[in-house]
Amino acid sequence: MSSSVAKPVRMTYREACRQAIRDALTNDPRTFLMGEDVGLYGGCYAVTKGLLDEFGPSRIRDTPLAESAFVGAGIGAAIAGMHPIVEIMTCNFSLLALDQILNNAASIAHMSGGQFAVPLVIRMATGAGRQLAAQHSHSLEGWYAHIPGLKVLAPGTVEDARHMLRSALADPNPVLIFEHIVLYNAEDELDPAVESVDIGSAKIRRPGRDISVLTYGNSLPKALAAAETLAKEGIEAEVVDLRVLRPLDNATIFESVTRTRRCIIVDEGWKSGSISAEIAARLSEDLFFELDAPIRRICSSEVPIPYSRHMEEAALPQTSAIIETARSLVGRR
Amino acid sequence: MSSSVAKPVRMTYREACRQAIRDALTNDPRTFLMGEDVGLYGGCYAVTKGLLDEFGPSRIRDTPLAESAFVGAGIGAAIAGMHPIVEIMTCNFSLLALDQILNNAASIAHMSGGQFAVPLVIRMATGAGRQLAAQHSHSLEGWYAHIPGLKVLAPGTVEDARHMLRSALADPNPVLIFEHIVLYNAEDELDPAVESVDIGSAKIRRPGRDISVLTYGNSLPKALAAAETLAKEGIEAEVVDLRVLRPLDNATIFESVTRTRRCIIVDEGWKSGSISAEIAARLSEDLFFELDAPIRRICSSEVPIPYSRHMEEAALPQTSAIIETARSLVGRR
Amino acid sequence: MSERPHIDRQHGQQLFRDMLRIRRFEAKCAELYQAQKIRGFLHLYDGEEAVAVGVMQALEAHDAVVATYRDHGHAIARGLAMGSLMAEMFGKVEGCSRGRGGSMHFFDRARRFYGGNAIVGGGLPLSIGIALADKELRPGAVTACFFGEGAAGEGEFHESMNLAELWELPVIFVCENNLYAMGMPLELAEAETDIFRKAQAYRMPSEKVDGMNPVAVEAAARRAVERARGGKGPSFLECRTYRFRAHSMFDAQLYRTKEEIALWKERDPVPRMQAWLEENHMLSAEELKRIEDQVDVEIDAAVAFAEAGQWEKVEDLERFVLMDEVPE
Amino acid sequence: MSERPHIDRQHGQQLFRDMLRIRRFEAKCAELYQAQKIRGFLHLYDGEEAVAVGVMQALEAHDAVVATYRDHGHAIARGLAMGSLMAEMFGKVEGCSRGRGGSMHFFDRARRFYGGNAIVGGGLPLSIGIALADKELRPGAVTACFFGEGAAGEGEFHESMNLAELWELPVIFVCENNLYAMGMPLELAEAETDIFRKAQAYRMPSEKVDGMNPVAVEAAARRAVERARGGKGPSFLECRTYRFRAHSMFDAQLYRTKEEIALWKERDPVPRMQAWLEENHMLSAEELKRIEDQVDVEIDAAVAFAEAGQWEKVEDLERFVLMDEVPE
Ligand SMILES: Cc1ncc(C[n+]2csc(CCOP(=O)(O)OP(=O)(O)O)c2C)c(N)n1
Ligand SMILES: Cc1ncc(C[n+]2csc(CCOP(=O)(O)OP(=O)(O)O)c2C)c(N)n1
Ligand SMILES: [Mg+2]
Ligand SMILES: [Mg+2]
Repeated sequence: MSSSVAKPVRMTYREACRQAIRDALTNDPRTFLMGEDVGLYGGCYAVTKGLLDEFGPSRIRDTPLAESAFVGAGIGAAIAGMHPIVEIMTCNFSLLALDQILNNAASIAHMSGGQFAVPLVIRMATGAGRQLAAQHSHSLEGWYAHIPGLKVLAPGTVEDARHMLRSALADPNPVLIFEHIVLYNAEDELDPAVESVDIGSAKIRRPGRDISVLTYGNSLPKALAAAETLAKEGIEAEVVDLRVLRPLDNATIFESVTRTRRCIIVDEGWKSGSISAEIAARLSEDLFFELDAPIRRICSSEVPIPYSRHMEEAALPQTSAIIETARSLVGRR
Repeated sequence: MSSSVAKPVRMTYREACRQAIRDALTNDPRTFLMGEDVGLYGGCYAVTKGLLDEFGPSRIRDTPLAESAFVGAGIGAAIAGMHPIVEIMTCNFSLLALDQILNNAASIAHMSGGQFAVPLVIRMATGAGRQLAAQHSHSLEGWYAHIPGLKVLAPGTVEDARHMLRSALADPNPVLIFEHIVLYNAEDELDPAVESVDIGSAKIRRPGRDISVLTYGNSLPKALAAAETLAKEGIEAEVVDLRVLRPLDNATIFESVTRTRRCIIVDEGWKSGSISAEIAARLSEDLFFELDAPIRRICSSEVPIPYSRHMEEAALPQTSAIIETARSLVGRR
Repeated sequence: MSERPHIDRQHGQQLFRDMLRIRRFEAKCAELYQAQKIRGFLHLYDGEEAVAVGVMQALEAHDAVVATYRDHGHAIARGLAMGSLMAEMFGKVEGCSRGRGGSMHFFDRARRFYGGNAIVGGGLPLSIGIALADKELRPGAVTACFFGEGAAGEGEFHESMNLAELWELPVIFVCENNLYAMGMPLELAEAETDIFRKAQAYRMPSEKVDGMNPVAVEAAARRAVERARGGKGPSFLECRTYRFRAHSMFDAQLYRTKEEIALWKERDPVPRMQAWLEENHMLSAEELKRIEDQVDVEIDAAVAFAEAGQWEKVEDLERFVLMDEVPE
Repeated sequence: MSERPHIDRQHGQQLFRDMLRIRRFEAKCAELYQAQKIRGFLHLYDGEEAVAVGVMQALEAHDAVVATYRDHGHAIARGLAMGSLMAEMFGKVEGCSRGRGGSMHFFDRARRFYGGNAIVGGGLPLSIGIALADKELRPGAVTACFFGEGAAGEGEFHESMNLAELWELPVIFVCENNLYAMGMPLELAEAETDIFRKAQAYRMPSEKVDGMNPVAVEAAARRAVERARGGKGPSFLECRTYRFRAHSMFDAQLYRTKEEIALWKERDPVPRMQAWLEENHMLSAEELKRIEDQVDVEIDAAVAFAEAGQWEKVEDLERFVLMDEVPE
């Protein structure tokens, strides 16, 4: 697989997800993909198009609408020796499978005294921004990050979309991967030298000295755009991509904020009880004497996301809010 | 109902819950109670004993095991004009109904543009402490407090157990009430002059000047016990009973912490992404310049709660931890 | 199954007109989607009109309806104003849900139209509760609960069927079996592909209905509604039908053949009903013209209404997250 | 239904012995619960022994078992060491789940015993997945999934039944229909009280079995296992049985009469099996005595083992929340 003079490849986040799945199926006979419309339909967001033809129906298993049972089946298959990938079409439907995720996937290893591991990956689409209204616009990744026994990933780059799956499958624990619906069309160049990524650390996507912007998923491009604008005003924002929402990478987060002494957390989840609350709490516990300004959180409004475009936009974190908040925090210096 | 020379009555939290339900059924023909084993069995924790005989099977409706459908039925009945009380035996089983709670109960009012309200109360038992192991020891109230469109109550006193239900039923919104399994046997005197309680505010259960201990539910008696011990050492801890986890009563919380300038949050939920994280985040955002010491959270260990007594105790917040943490924070003065 | 209601000229024309209203309304929706006036998910009911129109004939004003994300047909047949539907899809505050719901979430309190639910199976428990409430508050009222055959896979389907029969609730379950759930063919999704047989596991009366024929659907719905009104409990109708268009606007339809679609198009309820009325001398050329013109006028007016509508004020974003009171 | 296996002396005694082991083990548990050696929820299997013992006869070492919170009978019949079960309930680290699970969560990797699940219905999806894995990894292996009739109310029951039949998985579903789910009588819980008929909604072979007779259960289980091993897919057994004791240790049993309990006690599988063996000269007085003594010794040893066990180190609290590797 490795290369001598490999050139960078441009691809979409969608294509990166597909290639990651294809690799996984090719490399491990114990891996199969199971979910609604992953086969014949080609995936609700066209991620799995072509895979049924390539791997056949026992490796690309279309399921009926039965989230609880097929997620539970993924758990059962994992404890019995397989390394399944279960796709829940979108996280909006994952609530139907939550009992299985919490009471079985996240609990069996500990509750059995370590006799069984659950090497299962659950992929789901997440997020708002396509006017899909209240029942189809949830951002639940931060909420899932409350549950011990799970790992929770949020790829915000094409590279992570391409490589996180492999690390997730190699992990002996249940790993949830949240792919943002708005990112599927995002394109980027992939460095062919990178053949894997870790699923333990946050990454600084843009270094800066004045303020740390901690974020993930589809808020990452917004934060990067804000940083561009701020740079023109002389404010150097450091953009940290959390990547892994459970367990949080305290080291990288704390190091960044200790340096910049100011922090904004941007998160598409509802504010109260969000992952941004957890980060703010950790900072206030452990970096109390390092902070020069109050922490600010930019989250979704605490409303069921409305359909109409202007209302949906108003409900979600936007670049402009990041810029304004950064200005006001740094101005206070 | 009001009285001339009424005497204080002593009763258990369990009895208070029962009387509250009986009152509700007596006062409003649109109210009925529905859930597993609420009738013939008399309630899993004996809360509803006797009510079937008193009100009959259409007001005390035993349901099959079908959490999603009977919670959804409660929602449907509420939008169609009833004021139901749905009992989910324990919050451990509520995950099976979470889609209905989030995507219907919490969303329909907003999503329909205000055409429908969901005046529904969902009661559930919560918490650990009786060696019921991983799948029967969840504390999910703080997690539910993430969801816009819900109100979330956690009665920590016999008085609140007695009176919160009435206010919850009078509210036009879906209200979740979490009753702690360890509190059911708690006894207290009820002031007969109190005929109702609000469901909007936190309450100072013990005033103090040195440190605020914010808590709720079964951690409240632990915090009060800690405050007793601390008082003997000259540390006056103020114990604030949050009571309402959504929406949080910022005013009371902020006022207390502004006065004491130190704060511990005690919460039986898992720490990461808990309600205590949200409170810490708010304090770090809004009371940044008022705090003299870092915020401390005392939560459950992030593990599926084990069965054995010593391990369960080790996993839960204990009085001793509150005492030690308070000492260390105040010592820093 | 054979006792069909006598269809007179007026009623026959009404069935035809309502189906045509839905058909043309949705053709316009598709057009407006291309023009990006409508956004989000748009699920068209094209081909399935006979089901909604047939069932609604059996309902009265005090009855209730629970629908899915594919709810245009139900809403129109139930009498929701087309303008308010179109405005909803434009995202305007004059929409039937203030522009907050879009195509998938039509609501109308006045017509007891309880949504447009976009979680497959999510409406069934609601219908149980509405029927429970009606038993107390509106004796005789019936709830019609619509869902696709895909919903039969979900556990909520099963839980709700059991509760309905156990508690003898006035619900009619209308399964719109269009043979696919998105791209999932029924044979790959259900071990028992005769969905109506599932009702037997709850001892619930059920029947299989020609969902391409509004008269057959109406007849079955009337039987079911009569049972429900008479306190005899729920019924289950499996209406075999077909959607002519893609599942939503994002669907390459890799899972079915053009031939299959063509075969079902021969049973298209709109031209068939027209032909049947014409053959039986119940629809003259002038009448047809008049109906078509009326429908076009109604649709044009709906679009104009939607165009003229306002955007909800952004300051109202949090309004109705919590209600101040229960609406009367 | 009539083709019962020939029961020889040895096999007959084994059935009896295993039932007696469960019966007496649990009597001891009840005693130890009063003495507060065992805590938490304790659900006894008293009366239902014939089901677990009968089914386990049909399983081989490479087969898998999924049980509920009422799992003592399954664990013992499956061959888990009594000492490890008792230690588990004492909360000792020598317990089959390190003392972390207690009575409701017995696990044993070596015997493919996948728990002790305390969420009603929660084990059924697991059994689907285990069977899926076995099709790949252990051809011919079968999963026996146990649950009460209360689980038939849950949506997961329905979803799992459909998947099992649809994918022709080697599962045998064993419904322990003891007529009550906690205090909920079957007639108030299910519109169709013949649970085995629900299997028909998935075209799954099913039968009703006398759950008070281990020979009948074994025969039915052998038929089901044979089908599953032969690649013919799942089967469903509704075993009619009865629990003689309270649901758990907190239960005033207001929902049933003493007379009903007495009536069922006449069918108690343990004395009946004993009587049958004696009548057929397959169990001498000495043999009976020896079996009883062996059982008592085994139980005493189990209690001693549990008493002698250690408490898990508190520092290990977070161990296994996340695993470092998949155990071999
Ligand atoms: C619980 C849930 N899972 C998945 C989806 C995604 N989804 C939307 S429609 C649909 C197909 C539903 O098919 P069916 O019930 O037959 O209705 P139809 O669209 O054919 O009218 C799916 C899978 C959803 N909305 N809800
Ligand atoms: C999802 C869920 N709901 C409720 C409970 C509480 N509960 C524990 S056992 C039980 C009764 C189950 O009855 P059944 O399935 O017939 O099994 P049995 O106890 O009779 O063996 C209930 C309601 C639970 N454990 N899980
Ligand atoms: Mg369909
Ligand atoms: Mg039972």
